[in-house]
Amino acid sequence: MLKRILLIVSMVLLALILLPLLEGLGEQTHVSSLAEYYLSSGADDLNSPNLVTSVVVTYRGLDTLGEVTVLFAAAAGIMLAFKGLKMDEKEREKTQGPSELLASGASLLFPILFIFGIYIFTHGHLSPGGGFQGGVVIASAALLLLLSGVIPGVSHLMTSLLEALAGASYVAIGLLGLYLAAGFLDPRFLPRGEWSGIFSAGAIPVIYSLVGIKVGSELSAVLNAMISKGGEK
Amino acid sequence: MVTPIVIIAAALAMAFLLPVLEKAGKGLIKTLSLLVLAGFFAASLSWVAQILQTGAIISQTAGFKAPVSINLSVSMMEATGLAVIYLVALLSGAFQIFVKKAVWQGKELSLYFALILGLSGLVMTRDLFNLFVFMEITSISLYGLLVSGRDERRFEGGFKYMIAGGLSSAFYLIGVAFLYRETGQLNLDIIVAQSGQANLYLPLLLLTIGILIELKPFPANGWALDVYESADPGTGAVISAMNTTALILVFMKLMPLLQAFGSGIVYAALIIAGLTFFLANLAGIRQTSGRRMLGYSSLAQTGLILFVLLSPSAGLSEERGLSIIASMLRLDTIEVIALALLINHALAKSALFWLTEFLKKDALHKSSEEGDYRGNRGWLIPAGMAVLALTALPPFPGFWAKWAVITSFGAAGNIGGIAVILIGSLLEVYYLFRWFIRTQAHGEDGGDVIAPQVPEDFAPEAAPAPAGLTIKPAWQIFAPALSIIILTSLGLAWAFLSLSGGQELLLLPLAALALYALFDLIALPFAVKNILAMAGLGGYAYLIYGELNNMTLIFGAVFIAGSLVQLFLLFNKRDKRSGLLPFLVMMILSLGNLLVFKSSLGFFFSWEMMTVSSFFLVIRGRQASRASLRYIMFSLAGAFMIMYALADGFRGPLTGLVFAIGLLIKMGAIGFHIWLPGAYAEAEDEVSTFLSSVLSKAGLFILFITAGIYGQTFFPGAGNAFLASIDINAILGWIGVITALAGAMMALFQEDIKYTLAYSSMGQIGYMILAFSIQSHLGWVTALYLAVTHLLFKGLLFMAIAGVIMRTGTRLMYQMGGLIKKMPISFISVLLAIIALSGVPPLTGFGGKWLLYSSLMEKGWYLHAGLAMFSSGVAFLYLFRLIHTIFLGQPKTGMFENIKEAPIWGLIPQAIFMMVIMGFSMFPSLLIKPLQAAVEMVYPAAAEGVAWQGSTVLSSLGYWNGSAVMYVTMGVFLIPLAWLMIVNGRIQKVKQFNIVFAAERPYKPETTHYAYNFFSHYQKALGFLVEVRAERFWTMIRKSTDALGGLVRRIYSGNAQTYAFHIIIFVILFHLLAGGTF
Amino acid sequence: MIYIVAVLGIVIAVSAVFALYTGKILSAIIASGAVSLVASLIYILAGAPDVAMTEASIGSALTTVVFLIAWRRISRIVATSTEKEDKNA
Amino acid sequence: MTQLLYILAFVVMAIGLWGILSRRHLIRMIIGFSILDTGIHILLVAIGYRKGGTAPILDEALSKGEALMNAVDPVPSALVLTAIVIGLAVTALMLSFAVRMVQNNPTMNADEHKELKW
Amino acid sequence: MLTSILTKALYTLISFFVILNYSLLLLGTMARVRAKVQGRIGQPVWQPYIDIIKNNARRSGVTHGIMFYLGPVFRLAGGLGTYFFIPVIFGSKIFANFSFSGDVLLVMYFIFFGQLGMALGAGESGHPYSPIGVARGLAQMTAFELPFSLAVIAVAAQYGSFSITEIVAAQQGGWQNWVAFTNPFAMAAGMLAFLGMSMNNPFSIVIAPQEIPIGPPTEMHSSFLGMLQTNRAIFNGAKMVLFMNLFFGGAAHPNIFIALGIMIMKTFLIYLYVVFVGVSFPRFRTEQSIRFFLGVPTLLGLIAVIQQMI
Repeated sequence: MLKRILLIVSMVLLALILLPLLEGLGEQTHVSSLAEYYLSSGADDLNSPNLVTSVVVTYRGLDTLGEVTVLFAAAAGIMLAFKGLKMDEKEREKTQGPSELLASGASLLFPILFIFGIYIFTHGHLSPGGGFQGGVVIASAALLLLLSGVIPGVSHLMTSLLEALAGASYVAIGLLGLYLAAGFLDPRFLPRGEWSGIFSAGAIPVIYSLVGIKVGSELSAVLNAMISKGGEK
Repeated sequence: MVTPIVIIAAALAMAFLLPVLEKAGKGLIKTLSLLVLAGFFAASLSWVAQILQTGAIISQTAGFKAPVSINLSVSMMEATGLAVIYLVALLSGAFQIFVKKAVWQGKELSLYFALILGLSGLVMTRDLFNLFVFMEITSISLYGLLVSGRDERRFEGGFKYMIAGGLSSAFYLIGVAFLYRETGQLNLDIIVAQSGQANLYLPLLLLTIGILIELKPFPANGWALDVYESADPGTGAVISAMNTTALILVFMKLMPLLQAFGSGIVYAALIIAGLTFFLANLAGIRQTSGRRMLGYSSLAQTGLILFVLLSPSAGLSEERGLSIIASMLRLDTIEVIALALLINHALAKSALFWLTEFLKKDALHKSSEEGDYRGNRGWLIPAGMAVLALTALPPFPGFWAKWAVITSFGAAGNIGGIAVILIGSLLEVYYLFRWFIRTQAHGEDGGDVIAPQVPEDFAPEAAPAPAGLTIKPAWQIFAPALSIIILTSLGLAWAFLSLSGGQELLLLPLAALALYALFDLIALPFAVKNILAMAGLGGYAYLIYGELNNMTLIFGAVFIAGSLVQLFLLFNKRDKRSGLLPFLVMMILSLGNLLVFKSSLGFFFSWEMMTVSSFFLVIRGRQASRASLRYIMFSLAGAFMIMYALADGFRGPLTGLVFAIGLLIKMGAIGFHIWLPGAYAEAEDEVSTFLSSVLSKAGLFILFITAGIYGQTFFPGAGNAFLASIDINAILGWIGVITALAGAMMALFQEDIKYTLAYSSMGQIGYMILAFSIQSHLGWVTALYLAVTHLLFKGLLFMAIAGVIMRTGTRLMYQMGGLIKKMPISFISVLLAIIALSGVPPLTGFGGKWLLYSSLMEKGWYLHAGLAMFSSGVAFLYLFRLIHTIFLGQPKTGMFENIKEAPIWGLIPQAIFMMVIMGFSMFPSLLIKPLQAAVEMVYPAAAEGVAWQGSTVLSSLGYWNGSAVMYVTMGVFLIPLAWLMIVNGRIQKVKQFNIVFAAERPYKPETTHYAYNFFSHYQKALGFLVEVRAERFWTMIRKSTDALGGLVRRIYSGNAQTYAFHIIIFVILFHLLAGGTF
Repeated sequence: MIYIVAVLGIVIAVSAVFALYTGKILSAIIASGAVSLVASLIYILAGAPDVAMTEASIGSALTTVVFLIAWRRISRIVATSTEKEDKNA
Repeated sequence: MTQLLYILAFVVMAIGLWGILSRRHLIRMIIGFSILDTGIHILLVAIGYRKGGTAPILDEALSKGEALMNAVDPVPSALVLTAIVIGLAVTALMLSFAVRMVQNNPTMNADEHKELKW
Repeated sequence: MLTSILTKALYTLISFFVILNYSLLLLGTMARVRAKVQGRIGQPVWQPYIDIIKNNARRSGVTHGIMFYLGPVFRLAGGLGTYFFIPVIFGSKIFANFSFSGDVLLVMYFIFFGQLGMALGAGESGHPYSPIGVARGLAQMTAFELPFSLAVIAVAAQYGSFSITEIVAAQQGGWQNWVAFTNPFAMAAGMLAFLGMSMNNPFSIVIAPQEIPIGPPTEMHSSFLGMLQTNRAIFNGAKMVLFMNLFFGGAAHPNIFIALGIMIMKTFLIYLYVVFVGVSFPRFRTEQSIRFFLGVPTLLGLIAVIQQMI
């Protein structure tokens, strides 16, 4: 009981400390000086309509690179953790095969989802969405098949190969930017293309699709590791 | 030229490609990763070189200028920090690839490269949010590495780590968000440049808390300990060395931001860092798991580095080496100190973590178990040097850094800071050395041997068991060995820099250690090594002869010549005894250095060298584990007190006293003496001669040199007149005389010879302290006289006893008896020694007594004189007991039939000492005149009417003519002898038991040799004086610190939620400390 | 516009508290998914469509899936172990 | 509107933190964590929000000229993107650690997982 | 140079001859006094002469080793040395002995020389009773050493010098200048300590005739015993002379024979005091005697010393 009271008291104190952060926050009408630059000259620099994407991919490209590594490290960690998980036999054979309805429905839905995912990350620089969202959609497509039991498990070789290649080429593009254009991860070594075309805004779409592929394959590998009975050798 | 961004790209590429490349072949990825890691290290070194010319390297990303895009910058501090990180990364990578049991596969290696990417990003990036991303990369790859451990509790540790990591990144993120809201910028340099900001206190508070929680501050570091305990040693090394170094560099990067807008925060962080350092060390004492103890130690070291960084007065020291390095690397002194501490911690701590990999079990060895690595050089040398480095002992960088910090604190009068650091590191010394000593303890060493072991059934001591089976460390020991070699070379470089101004001589002991260790390695026969040692000593004496003045000449003779003669004793060694000579020569040379140092740093360096080398000599004893722990604890406590006084520059009122206490501890005065008997007696026989006859004078010599400071009163500025009038010398005098009495009394009731001699040394040192504290010409001459003669007769005694112990195999006196027939020469040398020691006229002892009483009477200390006479009477008792029980009385039948005289090599030094004693007895002026010359500088003889008339020395009270006394004694002795020879023409020799035994025939020597509990009646009368008091006092202190440590560690209850709760408490505490209100 | 956000805010708060204090873990997981789903709605209103899509896809969909998988695995482990205890108790 | 968003963010964060600290069940703690993360994301978006702001995507409706006037600040949304992905990574990893912890000591109560202490 | 050595040797012989005969006769008379007190007629006064001559004339002898052989030599050297370092008659060249080589400290520590020799000889003899006796003797010696040294310190502090001649010189001019009257506590402590030194009854545990037949010299016989008995006489004589000089104004008179008379009379009284105490008290155990000496005598000594300090 004492612990509970102590907890409440400390939470109240913490709230009191952070209270001054809330005062004086009237309606924000102006944007920060940094944002003003992006809003005014962001489009001219990179010729990409979706400014958030241009900030995410080029201006703060290192963040995204870091983010991809975070996902990669987390995936590696999770797969290691689940690989070590001892599976007792009884658990394995309990689940029976997929019902007819489920199998056909899943196999019908998969291509739609798959294409939708690809659409998202190829149009990252035009409309909201991008590599990560697209990758997740692809992963959920793969999840659909896994859960419905249509495929026993995603082939480990394919996903790790895809993942590695996408990551490596992402770094390659970064280096290309360094040597061909003005700096690491600078997309402008490819042509700017005309406004809101698929192949416009330099290498941004290429980067975002690579990220999409990498995220997609990584997450499906993770989901496969978590779900599959056998536990990949 | 490799720009920072290329390093990041390379690490990333490796991380991504390794799992795939693993399919190609295991060998390939191993060599590839090692190559890349080596490349990183080379790149960081090239940056250091380049920065020297062009200043900080800035590399932009995404082709735009800083605020718009993220930029990385590497200034000199970052470059050197990264060099450390990449070095440890290379070593730990190599370790993990080749260690037997938990070899890293492809996935772990890619996680490892992701970690290195995170760390380098952390250090380089100038963008605050980017810092958050790299912090996450580091933590997540660490979680991943944790998964690949072997201890199944690692997931519980990992879970707690994640909760703490999650909360800290949450706070950090909120901090960055609101910082962006206030300043509109994310780039660190731009925010700092913006002046006149609204109050950024809260965002900066959250930001700092985010970083600090990752650095494991006091209340909120339970999770860190669980991670250290459950992770593999390899991962533990990575966390404690690389992770901490990177985060400290990040904290240093944020310092300008905090100083600009949140000064309260810096103060709060200082307090927290100090708390972490002190309490982590305190809790470290109670640890049973080796890795958890190392966890506590790395928490403490992080706290120490932060404490030094944040304290305002840490960079004032103008120590020579420090300023040279600072100018070379274009860093300011505080950064150099921080860098030194970082390197010291990173390399030493990772070495220790790797070494725990080779121990049989993680739990600390109990005191009764056989250490895994008794005498196994392969493991012990790196472990020993790593422990030395961590406890900031010479010659490692930690020592120089700590010296710089303490002197700058002293200059700024920051006494609190000094106290925290010194007491904290004393605690650390305790548990680190305890761990090291236990791993090398001998099978038979009960771990609690500080008093003589008297078996109940009087049976002779069991023959010593052969050295236990020791584990051969796999050749992967190269990783810790390599890191220690690098650390030592850095330390030596710094040593050379700071001692180059005319004090190169002080580096000789280290050179000697290396040289003689080399001789050990190439297994020269021991005799050759011994001759080389003597040659070395002779050369050294010749070298420093020029610089010695009168006073140092005397002590030079005691230290160098005394030990030279005693080196003969070592010739009777048949087995290799590797490790004995290097440390012995190092100790003697560092003692010699005490004579020729020029700066307080030079003095303290040689003092600590002496402590270290003598510790490694004491630890060789068969049952010396407890005694050596006590020895190192007391010596270092004394050394820290001396360090405090030196840092304070003797300005403070009590520094004179603290300095004196530091020296008294080293000399073993009453109250601080409990380490002395164990250290002198339990060490090997040859070593104990050096310890008791030569080493014990070191403290006395320093007393003489710094005599100027003892003029102060004991309670300066004390209110009433009486208190103000007590000066330090009166206190020293009483301590001296009580030590003399206590030493003699305690020696009286010992059964073990070496303990008797140890206590007798303590008594003699008491006399020297008394004589010194008289502070008059005669007083100082007495002290020097006693010092020289003590060397002679104590050396004689110990060497003779060493011979006896070697022949009889036992140290218990009642088991011997009647050895005069078998070992006559040893008998003569012991006889001469006890006559000299007890002050019986013809020999040198009486000179000492006469000088002492004349000076005491002159000074008016009559009570001291009375007590001194009583204790010299008591000294006479235990000396007779010594000679009677060993040489006279009934020899044991059967046991010592075939023993021969002590080996010739033992007898030569004894003969030399005997001749010197006879010489000084015949012509006392030979000894007293140089002593007077030495003392002349401070106290002129004429002032006290001390004069020479022919061979009679006159003092204001009495006179004494040594030669006349000798002639009269000779005459008075020879005439009766001649009379007896004439009268007793036909004397018949008889066998053993032919005695008048009331008509019975005694058949068992055990009953007729009166030896056991020789002075039982004296024990009944005055036994109460010798009850164990000091022992109980110090045990009480240890127990209370243990209890305190127990109290502190109870906080870490192991429950993940409580740890989260601690973090919230930490936030509130931090806010309060930073001066915030609610 | 303000009112819609206020209503959505209240929905988030209620479902968050529900997630923490409901009896069955399964419904707790669903409730936490709902929290991030409603949050993505708020993001749309706050003029950040990219974030809304990410929050929707990652925050609500994927996190909930991972929670469910983990929960299934855990409940099965706890179940088999209690079985073993009953057997040998 | 911004005021509302900030208050909402702090409320959600408070609930999340309370969940971590008070609820002993492992899964509930992790749920508390994900709620705390969501709270932070709302806060970040609130930082970037502008009165009557529209999405910073230039299309026919929003020409380059007006973007400066009423587009929302793109930087916090970029930050949120990364934060969400990192939040997912940490939560997923925490869940897998929780699974392995339960396998080692089959109880869901956080108090019982106290093998490492003192 | 040679003549001064010869005269010096002659003077030494004379003073040796005087002290030897006087002490032997003194021992004889005191033994007779003791017998009279116990109602016996007692032995003739010259009995010690007979013992020494008999012992030295004995033909056969046994030695237990070198140290046993040298034991009595050490012992006698100690007795003689102590005597020779004390100036017997104040002012006379004959009886100044070798006091030029050292002051009262030398004499105090030379007593140890004799003790050590005896102890080593006894130890070598192999008889258990000897070391027991030696242990008791030494233990007791440290105990009475304390009051004695305090007394000497008090006297030295009073007259500001350790040399015996100066101390005696300061006490000239009538009995009221003696230390006994100017510094009574010192004299009391000294005299009580003298009881311990003289191996008489309250403190005769060392030789304890019934318990450990005469303690240390148990195995001594023939010429060894003779030498010990000569020493016993000379040593007592030396100690009495020392106490006379320290506390009772020494023997000082222009005419040498009257000075000798004064010396004999004073030392006779000192020794008589010891014998009186000896016959009237039973024997202390060792720890009792240690506790006794560290009690009242030491207190008296302390008072004497503190008197000087104030």
